[in-house]
Amino acid sequence: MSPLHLCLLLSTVLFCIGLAAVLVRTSAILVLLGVELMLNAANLNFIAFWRYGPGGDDTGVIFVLFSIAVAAAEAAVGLALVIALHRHRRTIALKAANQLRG
Amino acid sequence: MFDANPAASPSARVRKVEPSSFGFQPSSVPPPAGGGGDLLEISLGPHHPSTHGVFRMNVVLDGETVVRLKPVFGYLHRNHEKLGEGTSYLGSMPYTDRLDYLNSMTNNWAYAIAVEKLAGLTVPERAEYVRVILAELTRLLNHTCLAGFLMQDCGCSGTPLMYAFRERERILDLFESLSGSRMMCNYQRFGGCRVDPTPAWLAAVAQLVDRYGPFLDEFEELLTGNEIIMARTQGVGRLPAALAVNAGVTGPMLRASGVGHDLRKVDGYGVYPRLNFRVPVGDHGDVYDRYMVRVLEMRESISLLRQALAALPGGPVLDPKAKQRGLRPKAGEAYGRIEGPKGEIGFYLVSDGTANPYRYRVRPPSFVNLTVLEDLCLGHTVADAVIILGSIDIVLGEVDR
Amino acid sequence: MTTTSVPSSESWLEVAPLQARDALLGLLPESLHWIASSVLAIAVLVGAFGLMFAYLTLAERKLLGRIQNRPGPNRTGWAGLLQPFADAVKALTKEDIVPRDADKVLHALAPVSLVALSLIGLAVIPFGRHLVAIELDAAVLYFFAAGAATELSIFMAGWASRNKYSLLAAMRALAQLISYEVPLLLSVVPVVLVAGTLSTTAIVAAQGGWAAGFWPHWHVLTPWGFSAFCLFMIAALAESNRSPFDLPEAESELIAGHLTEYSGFKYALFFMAEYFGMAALSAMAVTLFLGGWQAPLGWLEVLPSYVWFAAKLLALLAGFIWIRATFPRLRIDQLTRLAWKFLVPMALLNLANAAFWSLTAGWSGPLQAVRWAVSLAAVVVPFLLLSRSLFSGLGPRVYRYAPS
Amino acid sequence: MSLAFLALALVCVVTASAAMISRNLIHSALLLVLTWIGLAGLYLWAGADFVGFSQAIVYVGGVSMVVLFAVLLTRRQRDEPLVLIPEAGVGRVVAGLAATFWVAALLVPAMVVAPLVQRAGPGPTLTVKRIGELLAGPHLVAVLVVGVILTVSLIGALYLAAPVTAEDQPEWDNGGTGRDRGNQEEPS
Repeated sequence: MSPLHLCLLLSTVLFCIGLAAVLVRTSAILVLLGVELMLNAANLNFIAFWRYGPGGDDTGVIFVLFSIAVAAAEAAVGLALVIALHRHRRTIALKAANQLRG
Repeated sequence: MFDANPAASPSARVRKVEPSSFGFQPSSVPPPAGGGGDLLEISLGPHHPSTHGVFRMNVVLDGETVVRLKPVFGYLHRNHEKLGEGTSYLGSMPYTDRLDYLNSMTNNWAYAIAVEKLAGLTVPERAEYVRVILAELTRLLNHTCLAGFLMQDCGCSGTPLMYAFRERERILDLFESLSGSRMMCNYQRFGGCRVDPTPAWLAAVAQLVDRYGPFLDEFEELLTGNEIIMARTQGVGRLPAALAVNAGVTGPMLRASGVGHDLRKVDGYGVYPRLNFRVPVGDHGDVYDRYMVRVLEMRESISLLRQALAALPGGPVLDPKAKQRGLRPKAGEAYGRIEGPKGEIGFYLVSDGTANPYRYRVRPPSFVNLTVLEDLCLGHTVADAVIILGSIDIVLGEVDR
Repeated sequence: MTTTSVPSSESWLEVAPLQARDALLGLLPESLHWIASSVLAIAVLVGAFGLMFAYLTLAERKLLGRIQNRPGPNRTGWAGLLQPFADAVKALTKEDIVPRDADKVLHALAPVSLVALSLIGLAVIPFGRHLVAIELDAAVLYFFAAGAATELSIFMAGWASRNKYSLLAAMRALAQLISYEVPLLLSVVPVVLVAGTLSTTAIVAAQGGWAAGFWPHWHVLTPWGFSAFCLFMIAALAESNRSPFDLPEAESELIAGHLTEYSGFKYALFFMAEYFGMAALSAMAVTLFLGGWQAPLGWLEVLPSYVWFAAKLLALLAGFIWIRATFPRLRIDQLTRLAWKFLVPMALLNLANAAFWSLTAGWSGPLQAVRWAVSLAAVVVPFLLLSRSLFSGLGPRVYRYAPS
Repeated sequence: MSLAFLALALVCVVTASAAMISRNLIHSALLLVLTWIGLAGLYLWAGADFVGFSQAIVYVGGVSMVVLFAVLLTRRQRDEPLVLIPEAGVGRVVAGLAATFWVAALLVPAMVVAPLVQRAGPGPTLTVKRIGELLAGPHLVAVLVVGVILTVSLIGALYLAAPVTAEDQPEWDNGGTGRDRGNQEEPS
């Protein structure tokens, strides 16, 4: 297998691990972490195509930089949500977040 | 058969005290309404580095904020008051050294005053002046140490403490050369003092007094204007005047809260009415005020020492007629108190005409001042609790007795 | 180390380390040179900084002692010079206590990872004209990426100990890192902006030469550079958990915070990491602001460049120790307030200031004076305003005396 | 294709799976930090130094801290021995794993057999200067937009996490100095 295929395979595996966490786990924080992992897997694809792709363009790297910045913001907002959830429901189990009313 | 009520049966009346909690169970404390159960209970002490001895604070924290605080003490309890009832009047004098072991001279004096009142003894003029000199030296010693310890609690890595201890050693050297012991002086006697200070000793005191002002200037230059110290201490641990008075707080702590109560002025014991000094008073009652009031008191003490040294008359230091051993005062009671460095230190004695007091009781300023600890700490962070405790100025020998 | 050819025009002291390296490498076959060169660089760095750590502990105790009117350690060896080794033997032979309920893996991992992470930043510091372990295009970024995980180790130590004091320390360490990483990085950005590069060697090279023959082009000697240097050093104090920001290990509040449950060699490792971190951040400050290995005056270049670097580094470390001896500790809310309400705005304004400075690089003559005045005002005015708001309500007080 | 890649990939996969399986949230977060470090290593291996270091700074230095902080702030009892996650129900586990397996069954074969145009030879080099030029040139608008998004999201996070309502106010914070003691008369 070529390195590009290996990279893509790795990112697929990471993506699936993240997806499984999002679907299976009950803790809001872990679900957020799973989402982060899926984002990371996508970033890895960008880098892999930048490295092994036909070439000539550096947009992939720039995109990853943006993605990292946005992921950081997403983590901040997501965890703020988790803390708000905990404050109102005394738990971070996602089951508790089933009402719109605070 | 006699007790229908099982709760009153002997086995139920002997309640088992859990030594670990001393009846205090923070986990049973209902959590604050909005904060939820996120409380952390920690035990500061008894061998915590900043409890100034074997003192323990059970603190319940919400984040870093103190929500409950329970002082636990008694680790140093030595049965002082009961021992006083089994000992002759003179025999208790060395025990009083061990109360507030920083200030044995003032403890001695307060006890001597109580016995002198009980037995109706008079004190020679020279002894009164010597007592003032020693009491003011003790005040310098105590306040200097306190400032050092307080700054150590604020997180200074030892520098102010070492400066303070350098000066403390000079005063302790003076005490040692006069009484033979650095800290446990056992110097006062009923009706005067044990040894007459020599001119050389008095000259050494004058020298120390002359260099104490510059030392204080240096110390204040290092600390008083420091922004971090101000940020750490201003507005922290406010003690309202009303609470201070109601709780019986005395000494610099009371004066920092704005009440100008000083026994040296109120009672006018010794020769203080003849000396000229002022009583500094704080307006905010916070840790900074307590620190500054003590610094200003030290400056007044320097002036008092100068006046006392200048006015020191000749003559004996001990009433030769005063009986020391086998003193049997007439039946009666007496309460002798002075303004110690930490506050009102008093001794209450009841005599039944025998060689031992019938009742011997100490009014310890450290202990009484400590009772407001929780009120001062609530709502502040755990770091503040440590410096609030430091600013109260306790000595566990006196708290536990 | 990069195998650049040794220039012949320099003094033998300047090139002595390179020649020693080449002589050592000559003993090995050509195919092993790249790995031997790396190993040699690592060995030299660890050896030099290990020895520096040993004597820094002694220097700190001696200096603290002098400031506090006491001699400091003076019993082991001549004037206490063997004290660090006695301490090492003591730490090694002490029992290693792990609490029963501790998270054993994290408890053991924390000190090791802390030491490793605080060391790897040193790889990109140019210690001399030719002495840099790795030449990286993004060296500054690498340095902060390496340092980013140190407080994570402190968190691990505090949390794994399963001790309430340690847990509080772990929380404090996190809050401190989140607050101070921002001004630390922001205070570096102006340098990157003006120098136009992230490479440490290029940043040092940009600070070479003298204006008017005596005023070095060091960044610290410009208004924005001085401001950035001060901000960097304050944030560095906080990052390395040194007084007055030693909140995670506040010994008068949390006993020793995250170190409470550590003993013996693991404790020594924490100690080591503190000094390594302090040295790494100081070395970065020297590189970014104090001209790196550049000599302050032209005729002083007779001394080799690494001597100048060491001198500046030691001066900064002495400053760290002096500050520790003088200042009390901040409270956690004051710590974060200082970061967010003072350091971050100052750093952001300073960034604009640096942009102005680099845009006006062409001004000369009287315009140069205007440039200096504007830049200076852009530092002083916000400083006065922000520090005033920071200390609002605080200040010296006047005391009254009770009427008698 | 090198040993370094395999080692890093192994680190990433093992730590990521362990993180997602672990019942201890702190362990999860710390293991995921290792995954992030491994990914940063992969970026370095691919020659994207700048991205690798950015990944390390942002994830290891920033996101991990926020995650740990959130974990510590959302424990039920501050001195709880472990930060445990409640077990998910069997139905949820089965359904989740089945869905994941389905996605994996779609993706993995596609990734393996996809005919991809590849560049032979050494990878591209990208200097920091070039990245700077790209960000300040063609992607300037995107940089500005991301800046606005970051600011807005941080303000939003602050708003969400800050206690604003009265019921969030802790009980002790009533502006007073604690309990009263006796009658609060002014001393004469």
